[in-house]
Amino acid sequence: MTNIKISSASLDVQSCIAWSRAPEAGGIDVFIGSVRNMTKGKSVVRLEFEAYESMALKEMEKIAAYALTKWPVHKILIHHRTGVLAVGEIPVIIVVSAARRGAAFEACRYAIDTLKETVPIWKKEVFEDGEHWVAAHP
Amino acid sequence: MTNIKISSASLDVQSCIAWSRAPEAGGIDVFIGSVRNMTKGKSVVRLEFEAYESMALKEMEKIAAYALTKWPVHKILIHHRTGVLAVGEIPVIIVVSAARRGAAFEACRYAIDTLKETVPIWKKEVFEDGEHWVAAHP
Amino acid sequence: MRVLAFGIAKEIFGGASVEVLENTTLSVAGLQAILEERYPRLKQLSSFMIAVNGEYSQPGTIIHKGDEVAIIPPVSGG
Amino acid sequence: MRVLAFGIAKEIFGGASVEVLENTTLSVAGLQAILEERYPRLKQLSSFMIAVNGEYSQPGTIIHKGDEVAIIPPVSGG
Repeated sequence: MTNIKISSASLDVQSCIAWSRAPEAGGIDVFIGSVRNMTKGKSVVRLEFEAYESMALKEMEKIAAYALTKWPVHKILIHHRTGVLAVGEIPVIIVVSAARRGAAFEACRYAIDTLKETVPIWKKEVFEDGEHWVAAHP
Repeated sequence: MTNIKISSASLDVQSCIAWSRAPEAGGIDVFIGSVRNMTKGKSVVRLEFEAYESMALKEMEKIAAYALTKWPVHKILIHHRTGVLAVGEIPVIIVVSAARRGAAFEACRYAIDTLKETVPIWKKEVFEDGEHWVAAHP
Repeated sequence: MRVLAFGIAKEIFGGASVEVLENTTLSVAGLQAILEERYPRLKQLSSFMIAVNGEYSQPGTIIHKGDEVAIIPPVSGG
Repeated sequence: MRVLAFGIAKEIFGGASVEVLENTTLSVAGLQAILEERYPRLKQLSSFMIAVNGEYSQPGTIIHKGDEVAIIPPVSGG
């Protein structure tokens, strides 16, 4: 079972975890991204996330579908935030439930690693003295 | 920073995650154990957890302390439940926050794997037609 | 043809999309050449992809009338 | 000396602890031999450890008066 969402509203960790629970799940691994106050030694004021939403949802669905075939996992949830985020806010949450913990950990790690490589979402870091799109330039 | 607890009361995922958050944390990995309805094809009625509490707390503290030296992680929380747990209840929760996700995943995985090897806590599985202490016999 | 832009590509284009005139059948590689000529800053990016109908495309992919085409600069979600 | 028991060891001992008479200085290995003789079911366990003052011990560890001693059958937390 998959649960994919892109939202400009705050992500709710509690309800994401609640969705993933099941009597046949022995382990749940949760990854929560959080906006850091520093990047490469510079203070971050805020982040701005933009998504090519229709394509991003398709790519997130592909990640979840692949994880379900590759590991014995029951449920996988991938939610990503868009818009302006302050330090400490949550850009992404991934929840994977499985009968055994190894599959939950591996599928969760796969999902966040792949999301960062393939899902068309972009992050602008805003500092006191400027801003830039992450990864845009060499 | 570490947060170690053994409790006969329900573990509260929300407050565990809230404790781990910090402006310098970019990634949080959470492992939630959950009582499964089946083990080796048999229906589980309930689990009973017993701890050698003073020693278990020391062993859990060792796991957290080692993780803090081995990986660049900010905070690690390990809470374990004791007593009678029904299917779907949470025996264990581990939360690790770190600047970067790799460290959070690795330290969290290390913590649950090591907990299951070294921490003196015992689980009795109760079925419809009997019960047994897990791992006691070959 | 309308080409959607996101992230830094939106800044390079000066808007969320640009129009490209199709005189002939256009491949993804052909579209890329046209865009790089018109917006040389695209060449300074680490890389960029072109998506057709919400899927990553190959250079040889032919773009058909009505396809949704988008410039995908290096992604940085999560 | 009082030896604490947990999990299946509590069932084997028929209680949360047993008393072992110390006639002489006792090592962990010595205590193990005494317990296995008195409670042969201990030998059917996958393994068991003896903790002294809340730490896993070695067979040669000497048990002193007042030490907290416990039987640790195979753990199964988490």
